[in-house]
Amino acid sequence: MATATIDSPDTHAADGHDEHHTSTGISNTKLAMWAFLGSECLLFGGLISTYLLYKTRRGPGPDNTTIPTDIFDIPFTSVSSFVLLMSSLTMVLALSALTRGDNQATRAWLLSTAMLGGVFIGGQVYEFTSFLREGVGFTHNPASSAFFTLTGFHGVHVSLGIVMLMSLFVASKQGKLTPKNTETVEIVGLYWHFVDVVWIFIFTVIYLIPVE
Amino acid sequence: MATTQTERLTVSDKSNFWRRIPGAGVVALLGLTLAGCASDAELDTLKPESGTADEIYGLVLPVFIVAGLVLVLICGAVLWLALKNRVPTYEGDDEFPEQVSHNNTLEITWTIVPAVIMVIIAVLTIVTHISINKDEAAAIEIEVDGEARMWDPTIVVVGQQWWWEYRYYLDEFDLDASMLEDPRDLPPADIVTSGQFAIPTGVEVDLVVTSRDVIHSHWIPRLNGKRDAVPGRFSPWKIEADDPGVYFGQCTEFCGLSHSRMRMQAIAMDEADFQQWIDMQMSPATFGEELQPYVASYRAGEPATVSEDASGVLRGLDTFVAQCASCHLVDGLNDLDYDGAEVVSGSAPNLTHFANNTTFAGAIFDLYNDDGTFNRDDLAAWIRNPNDVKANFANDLADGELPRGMPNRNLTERQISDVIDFLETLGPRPSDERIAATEVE
Amino acid sequence: MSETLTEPHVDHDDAHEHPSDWAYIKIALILAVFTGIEVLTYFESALPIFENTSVTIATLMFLMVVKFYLVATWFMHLRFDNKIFSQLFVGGLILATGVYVIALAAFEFWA
Amino acid sequence: MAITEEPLALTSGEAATVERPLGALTRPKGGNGWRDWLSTVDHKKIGIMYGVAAMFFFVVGGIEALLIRLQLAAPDGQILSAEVYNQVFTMHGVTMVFLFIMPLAAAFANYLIPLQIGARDVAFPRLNALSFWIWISGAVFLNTSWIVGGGGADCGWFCYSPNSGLAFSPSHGVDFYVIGLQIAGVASLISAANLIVTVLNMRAPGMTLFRMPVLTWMLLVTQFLLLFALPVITVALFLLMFDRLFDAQFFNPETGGDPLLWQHLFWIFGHPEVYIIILPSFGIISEIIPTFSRKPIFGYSFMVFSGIAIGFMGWGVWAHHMFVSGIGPFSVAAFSLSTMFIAVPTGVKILNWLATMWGGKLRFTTAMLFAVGTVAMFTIGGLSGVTHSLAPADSQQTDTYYIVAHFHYVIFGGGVLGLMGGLYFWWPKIFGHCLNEFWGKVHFWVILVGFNLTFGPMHVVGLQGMSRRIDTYAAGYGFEFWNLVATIGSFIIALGVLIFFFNVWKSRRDAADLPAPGPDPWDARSLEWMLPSPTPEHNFDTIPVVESEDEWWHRKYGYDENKRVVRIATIEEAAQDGSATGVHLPAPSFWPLVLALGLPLIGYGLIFNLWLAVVGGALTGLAIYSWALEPVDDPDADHGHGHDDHHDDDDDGGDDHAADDSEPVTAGAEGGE
Ligand code: HEA
Ligand code: HEA
Ligand code: HEC
Ligand code: CUA
Ligand SMILES: [Cu+2]
Repeated sequence: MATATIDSPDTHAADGHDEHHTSTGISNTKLAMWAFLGSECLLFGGLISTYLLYKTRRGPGPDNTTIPTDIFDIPFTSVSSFVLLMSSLTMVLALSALTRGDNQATRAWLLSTAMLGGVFIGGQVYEFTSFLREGVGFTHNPASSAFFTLTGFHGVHVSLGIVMLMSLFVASKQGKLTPKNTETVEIVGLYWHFVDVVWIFIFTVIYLIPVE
Repeated sequence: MATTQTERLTVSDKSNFWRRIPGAGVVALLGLTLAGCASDAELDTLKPESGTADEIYGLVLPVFIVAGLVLVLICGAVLWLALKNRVPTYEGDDEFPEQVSHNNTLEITWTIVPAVIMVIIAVLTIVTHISINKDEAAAIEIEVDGEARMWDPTIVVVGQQWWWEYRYYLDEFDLDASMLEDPRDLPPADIVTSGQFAIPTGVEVDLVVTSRDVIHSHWIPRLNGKRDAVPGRFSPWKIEADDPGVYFGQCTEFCGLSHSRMRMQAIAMDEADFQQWIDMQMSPATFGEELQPYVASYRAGEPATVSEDASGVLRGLDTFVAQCASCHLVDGLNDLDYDGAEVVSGSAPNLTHFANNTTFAGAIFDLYNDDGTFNRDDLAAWIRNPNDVKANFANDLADGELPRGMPNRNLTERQISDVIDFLETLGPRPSDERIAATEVE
Repeated sequence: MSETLTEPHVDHDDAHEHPSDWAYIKIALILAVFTGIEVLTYFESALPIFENTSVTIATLMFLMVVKFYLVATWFMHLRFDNKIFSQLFVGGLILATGVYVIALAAFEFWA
Repeated sequence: MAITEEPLALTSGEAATVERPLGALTRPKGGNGWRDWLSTVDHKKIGIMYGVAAMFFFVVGGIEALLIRLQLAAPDGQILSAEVYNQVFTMHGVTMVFLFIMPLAAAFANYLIPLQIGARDVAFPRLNALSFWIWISGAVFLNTSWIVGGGGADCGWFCYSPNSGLAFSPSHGVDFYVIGLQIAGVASLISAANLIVTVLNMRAPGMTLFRMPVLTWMLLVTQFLLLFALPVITVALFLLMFDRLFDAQFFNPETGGDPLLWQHLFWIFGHPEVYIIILPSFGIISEIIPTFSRKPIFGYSFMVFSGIAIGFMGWGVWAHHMFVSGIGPFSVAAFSLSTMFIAVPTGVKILNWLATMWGGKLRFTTAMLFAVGTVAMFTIGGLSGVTHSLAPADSQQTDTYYIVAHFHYVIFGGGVLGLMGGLYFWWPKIFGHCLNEFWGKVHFWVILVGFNLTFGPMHVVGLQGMSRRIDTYAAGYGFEFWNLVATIGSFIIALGVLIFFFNVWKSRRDAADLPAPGPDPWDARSLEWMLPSPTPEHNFDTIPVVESEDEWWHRKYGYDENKRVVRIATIEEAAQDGSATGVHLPAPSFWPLVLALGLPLIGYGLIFNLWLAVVGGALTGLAIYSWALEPVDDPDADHGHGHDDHHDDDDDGGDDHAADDSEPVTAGAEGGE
């Protein structure tokens, strides 16, 4: 249970920041983003659980008995997972560059993050099409529906992240991204890392853990 | 300040018992209605007639009493406080009541007391729960085809829009789980009934509840609580009746259009009657002398032509074969070429011993009138257009869509009457006693 | 959920506490190595120990949790930031884990 | 203020002279006409709009309820066909839960949270407007299925699969249900995040969490429940949508789908949802009862913690809706036990309210009548809830009218009565005049009698075995008499609701002839009462510094040496006069509205023609983009600071900018008096 330390009014005085006249001293936006990420845990949790429940449910046949686990290409997915993981590094480096006021580097890192994300999405598109070729389509059986839904949701998240990153990139090009805006970049970063941690989970639980 | 508060609370609880009259009134009213109206409420949950239902009742009753007391206490306190402490206005009143803001002892007390009550209720609940989930089924001796054998009384209950099918597997000592994979493709059963099913009295009968389309719920309140029929699942349940009689039931999970018209009846029989019932059900349909040649020719794959001036029953049989046999099975008639019904659930009631039932179409119509005659009117209305008397989705279908429910076959009045003549031969006729018992006044 | 309601401590200025780029790179290296080990479990022949499924699963789960933790604490700055962020996030995480594990258990084990 | 004087006149825009008409990227100006309502970002106006819309849907849902009752008045009812009946009860449940009671609670949350914590607005005013518009577009979308969808959804409000699948519900009703609830869900999610940040971050100096009014606390807990519960139903709705629109195989048992997955997902959301419904009402009566008892709330911290405990425990009980679905005896036992113990924190609340009334001076205004009625009626519903929690007993009760009785007692008796009380209580604050007390009392008693006549008998018929969701019942089962009583009762409720509307109309008409209520007509306790009535657009002239719980009360009263309460300041002395000028306020914007309009288009598109979805998507995209480009502040007021223009999806996207929205607002908080 929450045992709160009641903060006294004068803690506000202690907060010298100009833009931080909030009760907790932290930014509204960042707080909202974290709340949103907390909520996203339940979204992805639901999708992951659905997949876990269905992962071995093959259709009644004969055309729909193949399930994703039959045809996972682990080496391939490992590479794209690795790419996504490393994009988290470039993301923090972008933020760090912006804090230093190094616009050039900021842009470079933002772009590489977006591009790594793009590579990941490209990998996913490839994976989906090769699944389709092997007869594992969205509508074939519960396992495949759940697989495509889960990874698709994740892919949409990554794509939105790429759009945000590119918007930041353009903003930076237009000179609108200054160290004053680190928070914006930080928040996009939070979203990005979150999408990455979700994949860390998915990669292990869905791809790597062997199915009997 | 805190102590006075405590004292006052306790005092009032004792001294103002009479204030609880309004609350007590509610309870009294409830009791009254339960006692009063219950006699003709066939589905009454508070009139158990079997072991399990009794146990549930035994759990509910004390909890109702506790809840009633809490209710009287709280609502009484509300009323009492309201009457005692009310003031018309604060205008010109500078006097404030004592500003009591909390009292930890008190509050902890009324956290703990309900918790303790709940612990007691929890223990009772778990005891009952375990007890009613215990499998106490014992095999009984029955005779099949003149041979005595032990039967673990088990019935597979299959819901579909909007009627119940009951399947008896008498051959198997234990119904093998591997037999139950696809409710649409169950192994052939020895006995298949619809809407009504027989159970022997005094023994626990296991039910295996499943569905061929959407979720339904099987419920015979006087014998036990409900169990959902979930497609893809075979859920164990059981019922038991102490005395012979007819026990009413109703589908209780919303299952679409005619959910309200999906009922069923359990008919509890003593040992002898039950054996008789088995014998009757195990035999193929008994056609009258007159029909035998036609049936034989039909079974041989070349149905004889029936002339216009043949008897009604024969014409009815002919119409049945042409119009109805694609969905309905009559054992001894079309069992050789029967391959499931052309409906979404893949099944329609088995009519082999149709006239031995006392209800039809989801147990919502009586098959026999009060005076014991065959209920031709309701049956005619049913065959004329089922959708008129029990809403369904079986007419005006889109391309490739299968019916849900029985379609209108556009029979002429004469054909309808003939078919009814034929259906009436699918006996034997039930006893007058049973006919009387299945009626709702 | 309740933790998330805890009155937060006053924020310190996080901008100054960001770790150096080098620290981030070190974390990324660790993550890379862990991912490598994870992938190795797939090639059972590489490390015979992973022929045992339970060992594999245990290893994978452990590595996953550590990776998750590292990204959340370092890249997402949870270890430097206001506690309330962790509370919100971990609140959601614990709730999700609890609820869904119970739901799955109701399908698999408790049925 | 003028702005709030025309609260119900949403469509009367004659007075509006808007120099800058709605055109691409043209910034709306504050004003008074209908355009102002469309572009407002003021939490008070948004709250009012939520309230008005919710009451509208109350009538819609209520008419559906009356149809249900007419059909069931006698055996073999013929008023509705089975098909229509199934749509009507489904839409009744959905409308009442998602389009009436949740938004009515949202109305209170929006209007009151900033006032109670001493803030100028919510943390993200534009997102707040967005929430409202998205919600209402979802609500309207959902109901258009009556017209364009071939009827309403017909799967019951919890829409169990596979009955909700295409094979068994081929009309578009369920599609509308699925997409409509998703849209409404997005709205609630955004609003939840917004209000959580508001409460955590926007409190006036000194307003520590444990000095917040109980209402704010309960609303906060509610927002957390929403934040975490909505994604779960979102998942369920997506899966069903994919099944229906794109042939996925989630709930088709033929191919291995499991109908129980839907049930778990729905109820993991659904049970927290019922506490989402009740907690705001608990909060409201926790404000009303102390005020009209002239005492502080008894056991503030127990009240707060029991609310948190209820919110917390609410996550571990969902399968009590599935006791008979075949989840297995062990699960049943576990969920049965966990459910029972929710009675404990709830009981604490009930008893603490009684203790607040204990020894108090109870003044029975209409608001107080409703509050006290809530305590009694909710208890009845709560106790029947406890009888359901005994799994063996529930196997007899579930899906009978006994359940229907339970949830109407808790929802109507606990939720609706409390919210009604809230309307009477805060009406003067919102509209500047009180509701007529005489008619208010008539309203209360008529509703109370009608309510008990309607839902009381359902206990009886339920225990006698009457199934719920049946369009007819046969004579001879003993159901006739009590069903007739229930039907009569429901029309008495309807009369009560009409009396309320009459009261609204009459009170408004009479308001000019009566003395203004002043800032604090009830001698109340929390900060909103220190503001003029109606609340000025800028809320506080100066942000108060809070020194105690019940701050406003303590500014009026102190204790003498005998610990007796004495007045230390009159209301007029202590209150703010609303005269501050030049307070910087967030600028209005049309983009939330435009963005919200895109979503139903996407919905129709998914159902009927994908091109429409493209149009909707384009509109949404345009709105997001324009939103991002729109200077956060009106160009006149030079408060803005540099903005990057990245834009993103509506869940997290606008936050960045909206945050900036708010900062000048808080920056304007002069930090004291
Ligand atoms: C406002 C909404 C609301 C609230 C607050 C509650 C509160 C509770 N509900 Fe209810 N419930 C619903 C709305 C709500 N419910 C709805 C909508 C459904 C049906 C959905 C559908 O099927 O369509 C439902 C269905 C429902 C079921 C499933 C029934 C079924 O379908 O088979 C169950 C089963 O356990 C249940 C239990 C409870 C319990 C134990 C509480 C507890 O929280 C109640 C606690 C309160 C008290 C107990 C009273 C006060 C306490 C005291 C005075 C202390 C002393 C008391 C004791 C010692 C007993 N509810
Ligand atoms: C907030 C929630 C809420 C509220 C307030 C209500 C309010 C009412 N409910 Fe409802 N109800 C539900 C939520 C709610 N209900 C839910 C979730 C279900 C389950 C659905 C399902 O099974 O899927 C349900 C189901 C339900 C049923 C069971 C249906 C069935 O199982 O077949 C019944 C039956 O009587 C019923 C009746 C009523 C009545 C009479 C009211 C009354 O209190 C309504 C009072 C309001 C009015 C009467 C409106 C007044 C309007 C006017 C005065 C305007 C008059 C104007 C003109 C005529 C132009 N409700
Ligand atoms: C397309 C399939 C179909 C055809 C053809 C059909 N029926 Fe039916 N019949 C059903 C179904 C399905 C039911 C169960 C309907 C219900 O109870 O809601 C049923 C129920 C009945 C019942 C009630 C059985 C019981 O035990 O409750 C009778 C009697 C009956 N049909 C007679 C006929 C006759 C006579 C014909 C031909 C004229 C006929 N049926 C043709 C599908 C069919
Ligand atoms: Cu079958 Cu309801
Ligand atoms: Cu519940």
